[in-house]
Amino acid sequence: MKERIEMCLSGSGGQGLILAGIILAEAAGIYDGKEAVQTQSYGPEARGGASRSEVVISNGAIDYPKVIKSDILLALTQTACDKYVKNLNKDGILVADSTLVTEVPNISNKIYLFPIAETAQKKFGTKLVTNIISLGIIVGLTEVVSQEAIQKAVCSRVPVKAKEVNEKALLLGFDIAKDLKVKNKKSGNKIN
Amino acid sequence: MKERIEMCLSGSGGQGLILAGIILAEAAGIYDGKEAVQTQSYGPEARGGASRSEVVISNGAIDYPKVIKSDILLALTQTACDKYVKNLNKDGILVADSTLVTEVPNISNKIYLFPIAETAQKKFGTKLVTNIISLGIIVGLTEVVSQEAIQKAVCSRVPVKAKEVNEKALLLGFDIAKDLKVKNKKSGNKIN
Amino acid sequence: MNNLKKGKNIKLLQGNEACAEGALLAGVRFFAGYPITPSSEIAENMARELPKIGGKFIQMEDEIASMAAVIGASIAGLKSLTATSGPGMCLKQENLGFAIINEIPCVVVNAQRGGPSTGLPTKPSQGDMMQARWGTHGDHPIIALAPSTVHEILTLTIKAFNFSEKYRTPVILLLDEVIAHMREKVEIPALEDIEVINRKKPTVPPEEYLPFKPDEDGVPPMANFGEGYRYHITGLIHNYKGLPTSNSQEIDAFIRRLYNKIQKNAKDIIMNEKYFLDDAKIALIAYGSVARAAERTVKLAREEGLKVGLLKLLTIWPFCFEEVNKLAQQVDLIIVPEMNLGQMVLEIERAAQGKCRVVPYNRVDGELINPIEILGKIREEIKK
Amino acid sequence: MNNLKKGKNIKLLQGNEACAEGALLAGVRFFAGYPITPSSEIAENMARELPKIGGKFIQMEDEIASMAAVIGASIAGLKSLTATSGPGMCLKQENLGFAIINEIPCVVVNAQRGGPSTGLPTKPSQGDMMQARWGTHGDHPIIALAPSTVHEILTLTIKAFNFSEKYRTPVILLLDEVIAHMREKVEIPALEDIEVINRKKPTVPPEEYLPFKPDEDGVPPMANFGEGYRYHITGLIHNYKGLPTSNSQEIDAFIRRLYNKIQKNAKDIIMNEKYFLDDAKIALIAYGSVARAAERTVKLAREEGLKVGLLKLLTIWPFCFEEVNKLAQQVDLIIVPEMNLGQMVLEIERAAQGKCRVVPYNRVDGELINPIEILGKIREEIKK
Amino acid sequence: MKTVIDEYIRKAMFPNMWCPGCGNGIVLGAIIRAIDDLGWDKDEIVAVSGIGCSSRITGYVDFCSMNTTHGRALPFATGIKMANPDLKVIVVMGDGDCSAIGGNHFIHAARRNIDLTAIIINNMIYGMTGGQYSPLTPTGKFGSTAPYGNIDQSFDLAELAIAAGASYVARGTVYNPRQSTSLIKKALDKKGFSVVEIISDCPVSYGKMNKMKSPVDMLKWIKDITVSKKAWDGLSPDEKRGKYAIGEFLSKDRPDYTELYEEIIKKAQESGGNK
Amino acid sequence: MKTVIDEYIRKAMFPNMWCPGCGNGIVLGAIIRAIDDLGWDKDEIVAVSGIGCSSRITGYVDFCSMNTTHGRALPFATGIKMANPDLKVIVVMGDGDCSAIGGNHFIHAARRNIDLTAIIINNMIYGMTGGQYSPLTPTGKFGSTAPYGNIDQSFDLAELAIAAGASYVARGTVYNPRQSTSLIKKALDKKGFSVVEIISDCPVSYGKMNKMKSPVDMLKWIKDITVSKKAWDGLSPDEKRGKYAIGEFLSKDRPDYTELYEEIIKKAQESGGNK
Amino acid sequence: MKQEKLLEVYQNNSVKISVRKGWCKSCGICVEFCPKDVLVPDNQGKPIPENIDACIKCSLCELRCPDFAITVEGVKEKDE
Amino acid sequence: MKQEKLLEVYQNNSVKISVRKGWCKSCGICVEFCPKDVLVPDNQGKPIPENIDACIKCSLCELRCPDFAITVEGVKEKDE
Ligand SMILES: Cc1ncc(C[n+]2csc(CCOP(=O)(O)OP(=O)(O)O)c2C)c(N)n1
Ligand SMILES: Cc1ncc(C[n+]2csc(CCOP(=O)(O)OP(=O)(O)O)c2C)c(N)n1
Ligand code: SF4
Ligand code: SF4
Ligand code: SF4
Ligand code: SF4
Ligand code: SF4
Ligand code: SF4
Ligand SMILES: [Mg+2]
Ligand SMILES: [Mg+2]
Repeated sequence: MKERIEMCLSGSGGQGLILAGIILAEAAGIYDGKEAVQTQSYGPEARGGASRSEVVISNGAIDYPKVIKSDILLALTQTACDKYVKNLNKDGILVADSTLVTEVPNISNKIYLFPIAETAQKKFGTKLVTNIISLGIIVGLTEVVSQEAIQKAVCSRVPVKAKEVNEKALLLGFDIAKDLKVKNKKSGNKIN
Repeated sequence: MKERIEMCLSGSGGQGLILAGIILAEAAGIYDGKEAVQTQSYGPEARGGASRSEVVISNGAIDYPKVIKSDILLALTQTACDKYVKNLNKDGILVADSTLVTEVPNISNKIYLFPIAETAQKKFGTKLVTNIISLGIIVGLTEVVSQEAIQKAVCSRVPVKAKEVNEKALLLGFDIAKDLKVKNKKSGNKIN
Repeated sequence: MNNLKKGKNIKLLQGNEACAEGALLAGVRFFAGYPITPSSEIAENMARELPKIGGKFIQMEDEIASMAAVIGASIAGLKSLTATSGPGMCLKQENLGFAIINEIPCVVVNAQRGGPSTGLPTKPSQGDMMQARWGTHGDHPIIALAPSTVHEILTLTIKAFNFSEKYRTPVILLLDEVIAHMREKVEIPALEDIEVINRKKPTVPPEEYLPFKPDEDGVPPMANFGEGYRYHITGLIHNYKGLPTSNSQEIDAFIRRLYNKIQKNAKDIIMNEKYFLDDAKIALIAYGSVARAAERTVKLAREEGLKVGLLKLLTIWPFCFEEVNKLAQQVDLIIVPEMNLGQMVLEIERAAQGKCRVVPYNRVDGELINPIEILGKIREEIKK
Repeated sequence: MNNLKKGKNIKLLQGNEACAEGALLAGVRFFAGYPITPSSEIAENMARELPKIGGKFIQMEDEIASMAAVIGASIAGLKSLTATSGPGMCLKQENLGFAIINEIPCVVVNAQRGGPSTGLPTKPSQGDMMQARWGTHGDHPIIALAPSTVHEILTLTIKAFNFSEKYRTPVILLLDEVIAHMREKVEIPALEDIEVINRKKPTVPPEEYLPFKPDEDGVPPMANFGEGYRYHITGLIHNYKGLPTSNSQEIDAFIRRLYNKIQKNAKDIIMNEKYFLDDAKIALIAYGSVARAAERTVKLAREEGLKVGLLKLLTIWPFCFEEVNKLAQQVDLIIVPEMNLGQMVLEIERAAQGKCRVVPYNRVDGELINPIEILGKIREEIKK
Repeated sequence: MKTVIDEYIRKAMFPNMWCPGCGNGIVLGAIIRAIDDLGWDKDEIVAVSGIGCSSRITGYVDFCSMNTTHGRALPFATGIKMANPDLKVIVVMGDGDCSAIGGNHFIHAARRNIDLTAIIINNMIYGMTGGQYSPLTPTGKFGSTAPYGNIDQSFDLAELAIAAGASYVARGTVYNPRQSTSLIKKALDKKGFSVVEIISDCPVSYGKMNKMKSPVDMLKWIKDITVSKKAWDGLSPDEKRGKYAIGEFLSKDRPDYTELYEEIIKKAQESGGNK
Repeated sequence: MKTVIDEYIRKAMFPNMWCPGCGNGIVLGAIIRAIDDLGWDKDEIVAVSGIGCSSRITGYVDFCSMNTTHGRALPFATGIKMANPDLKVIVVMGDGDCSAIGGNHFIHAARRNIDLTAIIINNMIYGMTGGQYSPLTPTGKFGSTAPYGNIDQSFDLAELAIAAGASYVARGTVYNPRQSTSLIKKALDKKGFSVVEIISDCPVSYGKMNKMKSPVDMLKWIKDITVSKKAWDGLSPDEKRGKYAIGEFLSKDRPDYTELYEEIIKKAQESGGNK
Repeated sequence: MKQEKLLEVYQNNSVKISVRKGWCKSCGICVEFCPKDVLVPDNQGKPIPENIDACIKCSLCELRCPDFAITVEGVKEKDE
Repeated sequence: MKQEKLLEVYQNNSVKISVRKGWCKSCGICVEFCPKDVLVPDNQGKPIPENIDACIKCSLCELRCPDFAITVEGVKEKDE
């Protein structure tokens, strides 16, 4: 793994991306024993517009706390995807919601598309777990943190009542990741 | 006359010394065509304690506006006299109220003593004109401004109703000054 | 009492009176304030004089409200003044920032008294010089003027309004208790002899008006509320339309333009006077009532054969960096007498860039510095 | 959530959370505040945690009242905190001056956002650095600290209270939106490993107590209200008894003592960190979140073989004049990246005294300066 | 589709920045409809607000408009009105804006009886900053700074306005938009200082912390806690607890401040003052 | 001569700094006598004031005392009381101090019902700064900033305090020192926020501008313009104009803020909050 | 973006109900409080006047919509 | 200064009236409002209980004195 990994989780206010970032950082920092920083754009955007949560994970001390070039980009809306894809590293990967991001950017990166929100709604009856499924996918795909760590982090940060459903959502994410990896291998870059 | 004359009118709050200073400055500045500045100590003293009004008159432009060493000191209370006499020029003169300033300082200056407040009360039935009588005395003694000028200045600054009595008070001051001069000639320095 | 209808005129005016008089001559028609020593006479004069000429005076519930009302009145088209002292100045800071960011002309008088806190309400000080520059949060420009005679109070009050209208910015007039309460003979110019500058109005029809789009001079024309130009004003960083923006480029351009409209016009704004500086080897730099002590010191020093000169500042902010820098190359020593613990001297040190010695002379006991002390300081420093 | 009963502990904390945590560890038992972005989480954490340990939280009607309540609570014996951002900072200025003149320990957090005025409420800035020094009127000293990591927020909050209690003075903690809202892994020290300083109490009986008579260190012992020492507190300049004075000597001595108790202890108060400065020919000087960008820049520059080092300030005020002065003699160039139009750079210019080039690098568009830009600036300046 | 609303808004600013179901938009509609009813000219209206979600209203209306500093809308408006009494000045404030930091300006504007219309959008919380309790948060309710329930007693803004000297005082709700429009219209039409408090919903900051996450829940709650002024007068103190009267509480005629100032001008021009 | 007063004052500060006949001294006497009646220990009392002639009172009493900033005495006192609820905190303010710049703190202290006693010395003017009109200057009277007569309507502080939520509200005068002492005593004794306004004379700033230069004239005037609460209730609105009711207006028992906060502490220690 | 500003118009002989979909935030207020249950939410939660014939033109949906996203107009003669 | 702190004591069988002359500011309040016209001003305006026998010990002079300059005590036995 690279010394320093930069992640950008983007979408719109209300999709729970700040929480997702916190969980990722906590997984890395507390449960995997690395260093971790989470920041966010905290704008008027927060009410409806584009929203962004950034996580930097490193084995050593973290100086600059924000993303310079992201290694991993999660995009849960078209606007967010359009805005932040510019800042994706050449060898970085993009994970996007395939129903919400309809115009997939024409880039040479690894792109993983999946109807995350729709799946959340279908399987759990609520879009609220979209963020956690996304986390599962990212971790499943990249192992940026260990699966154990992310599991613990999810449990520690979501309300007690919601623990079970969130754990399930996370595991679902892992599964989706597996599938996506396979598909990706098969079809090269762009995957649906 | 000296290029620059510095005057200090001192006493206690309520004795009208600020107004006296203003009148002097106006007499010099407006009616005698000189330059004039009036300043004051504007302290908690204003309620009861020592009060001080300073006037600087000059034929040319006035740079420093405050008294460095006074050429003329009016003292209407003992406290004021004690406090400000230190700052009297060697060849400056002291005009003091003889009933209110009982311990006359032991200095080599010209000293003119007169029961000004008592006279005001006796002749005009009010101590309110003490300040104007004092002005009359000072101008009578020193000609620091012309008698005409001070007369005009008094009239322009006191309320219409009080014009007559103040004019009379001023003239009384002139008369007192004449007497004091004569006495001073006769008896050398300290005069009663 | 006010001079608007008469010609040139000689009067014995109190400093605060002269400020009011100057304001009326500059065209001020609104005053909002809250009394505080040593500024209250400005309010009292305005309360008496304004209605005589159809202007308005209002005493607000505090200094915050006063600042707000002054800004409101200016936007609605009246030249507006407020006056206070240190504690009130603190309270005005937030709304001062609002006036700056929305480029609303107005003048704020700070008749300085001893601080910090309630301090010495009836004694003079120059302790608020840096506050004038930095009191309100965030990056912003400011213009601050400091007269040292009653006559200058009158003329600089007019100047303050002129700068304020010309550059669409609040201007601070820094008095001190000595000159605010001092009475001095003043020659009041006739109205027709005074240069009065008014805000630039839009020349385009309302549909095309962009209230925060600058002309070439960096200053946008200003439509008053109620003149048919409907637009928005906000304390948020805004675009040409006056609407909030979170676009980095717009933000950057806005903040820098705001700053530069003053900085780039510094030449026009910076005013100072030089006494005996031509051949000086020692320079005094001073402003406000202290400058008058310094002026006398120069005379006394010259009598002793000392090559002392004075740079008297009328404009405090923007600071005359270049002038001082040049001076530092000319003289061996700059002495900076101030009625504070050393504020302007910081700027002077910066400007001198180590090219000459810069020595503060400070007094913070509530008394005006006198010429003799400064002379003493000169003698002491020469020996070093 | 708070750490008072447990030992050392590792957590992912938000900057504002760490500030609250640090305050509780320092012994804070009172918080008064008024919400404002980006500081509100400090209040929210204190509202939740304080009552758990018998402390008190109160949301006041505004920032003025919050500052007043904090001072009152401190006088009555509780270590007290308040937190705000630029607009609120403006409002606190008057009472901040009261705390200074009466030497009341307390800490004021300013989580800086873009200004001036309402500005950019959710974006970071370092625009209030000079306001921290000069915001309240009159001559006064101030201590201001600026952390750049969440861990430093925690430790400097404790330091802030320690300085505040030791020197009997309000301390300002300058955060910026980036670090206030950032979450970072933090090792929270155990209570027993933390140095906590408490105010010096009088050792004399009440009849002999002079509340404003300093000990040799310039700091008077402080009796809390209600402890049997009856005395007076006033915002007027006061004598040893705490009663108003208009005696010039007493005034002078008081103002200078107030200033010197900080200035003379500057060595104890000034904290900074040096990265690769030993052999540096180019120095970056930075603080807050920008210091982290600068740190990275140093690494990147060193990779390119450029002899770049960093002086990271933890104490902003009093300013480390001498350190910078020395540095200016060592290096050829100092670059000062700031999220403002250039504030700290003014002090650095002053301290450099022309001994090396001092170049600002500023960003005011609401975005954090990044390492690459600073590197670019270095390359650009080297060419000059 | 072209509504009366469209005549008065800055369309480019829409959709607005408020959360789904936020009552601010309902109040905005009520204000616009009231103005339209009165037939006022857009050029003679000035809308002034403080800071808060509610205060963003001024950005949406096509008048001269001003989003000032937190709590200070009324003194800004006072300056505008004094300078140009022909302008019709409407002031929109949040509950925090008006009654916390702005409380003093509120009572002083009422005391002076200056001809302004103050519309307070009372969502009982600091919406914009994330749900801290306000001086109008009901006792016992939760806020992000009241995690154990609010112990503060809340103001009755209407009573306060009356005690301070206002000329017109009323209260409406976003659930009752028609009544609100008519109260606002009367207030706008009244010379002197007029006050209309509109109880509004903030599902995101207030609702979330008080078990009413959806706008619909909030509107139902608002319906439940309000009773008409008439009904109110018949309630016992116990029954009144937790409830709000809505309707018109005061309407009296007194000269406003700007009229009185005209008298000052007359006197000054005649006499030269008492000095 | 050794009076009860001497027990409670800082003798070295006398004679006091007030003008001859200034009512501040009379109020000071009334406060001291009330405290003496209650038998309070000097060590448990804190006296807090703002800025003004009246606020100088705190410099004369031998308690822990504090002369704060203009208008802010109440929030300072709130901090003190919250930090140490055992202290008895008395707050003395001028009319300007309390109702102009300090108006917001006044209504908020009342709203919270925090256990402080506010004594407002109402001389109807800004005494210290030289006679500018205050929010309590009667309409038509003169001030140095009201040279043509004051057009402002003045607050009824008592009504305001009641509307804002105070527990005890009364008004006395310096002409009636005995009644004032007893009202102050009751106020001090009351848990919660209590308010006593004392109508006082300022011959130098108010009197001079309103044709009552002597303290005696002013006291006579105060006598003339005040009527007992009972008599007041029988007056017609016309008869009430220009007059002031004196006596007790409200006295109710409610838990004060510091008591309620103790509940919060209990809850927090039991539960850990709702988060 | 274009799609977001979409205006949907529903109409019968007596009433025309327009929904500015780009402004509607799916808050559910109009649907819930329509006295005649005229409105139902579409899959995005935006109102569809499924029951338009029941509409009594009370305008409450319009007056309560925080986003000026629904309007109700009476239809007099021919609609143009 | 010493003189200013002068305490004057006036007394008959039943009442002792003390005037702290150094604190009295000659405001005239005690004199004017004494219900029994006990007090008259001296040449400085400070009170003298010329009419001490009329004193009813109502204490109003004491309570109204802004300067704590006059006190009224009942005399019981021998005064010491
Ligand atoms: C001086 C100052 N203090 C605090 C803030 C932060 N602030 C912005 S809006 C707000 C309160 C919002 O509540 P309210 O007025 O009720 O409006 P709402 O958002 O609920 O509509 C606060 C505290 C500020 N902008 N300025
Ligand atoms: C922030 C601030 N504004 C203004 C002042 C000036 N000031 C001092 S006392 C005062 C008013 C005094 O009036 P009041 O409160 O009625 O007290 P009084 O002197 O009449 O007893 C004012 C305006 C100040 N000290 N601080
Ligand atoms: S936070 Fe509340 S008040 Fe603000 S926009 Fe959202 S719902 Fe409306
Ligand atoms: S000015 Fe008025 S209030 Fe102040 S001390 Fe004199 S009489 Fe009393
Ligand atoms: S107008 Fe009334 S009945 Fe018709 S859809 Fe709207 S709310 Fe329902
Ligand atoms: S009320 Fe308006 S915003 Fe809400 S669902 Fe209906 S049309 Fe959409
Ligand atoms: S006690 Fe009463 S009767 Fe006796 S002197 Fe005093 S006021 Fe007069
Ligand atoms: S009331 Fe007091 S101060 Fe006034 S005259 Fe009588 S004794 Fe003297
Ligand atoms: Mg609200
Ligand atoms: Mg008063």
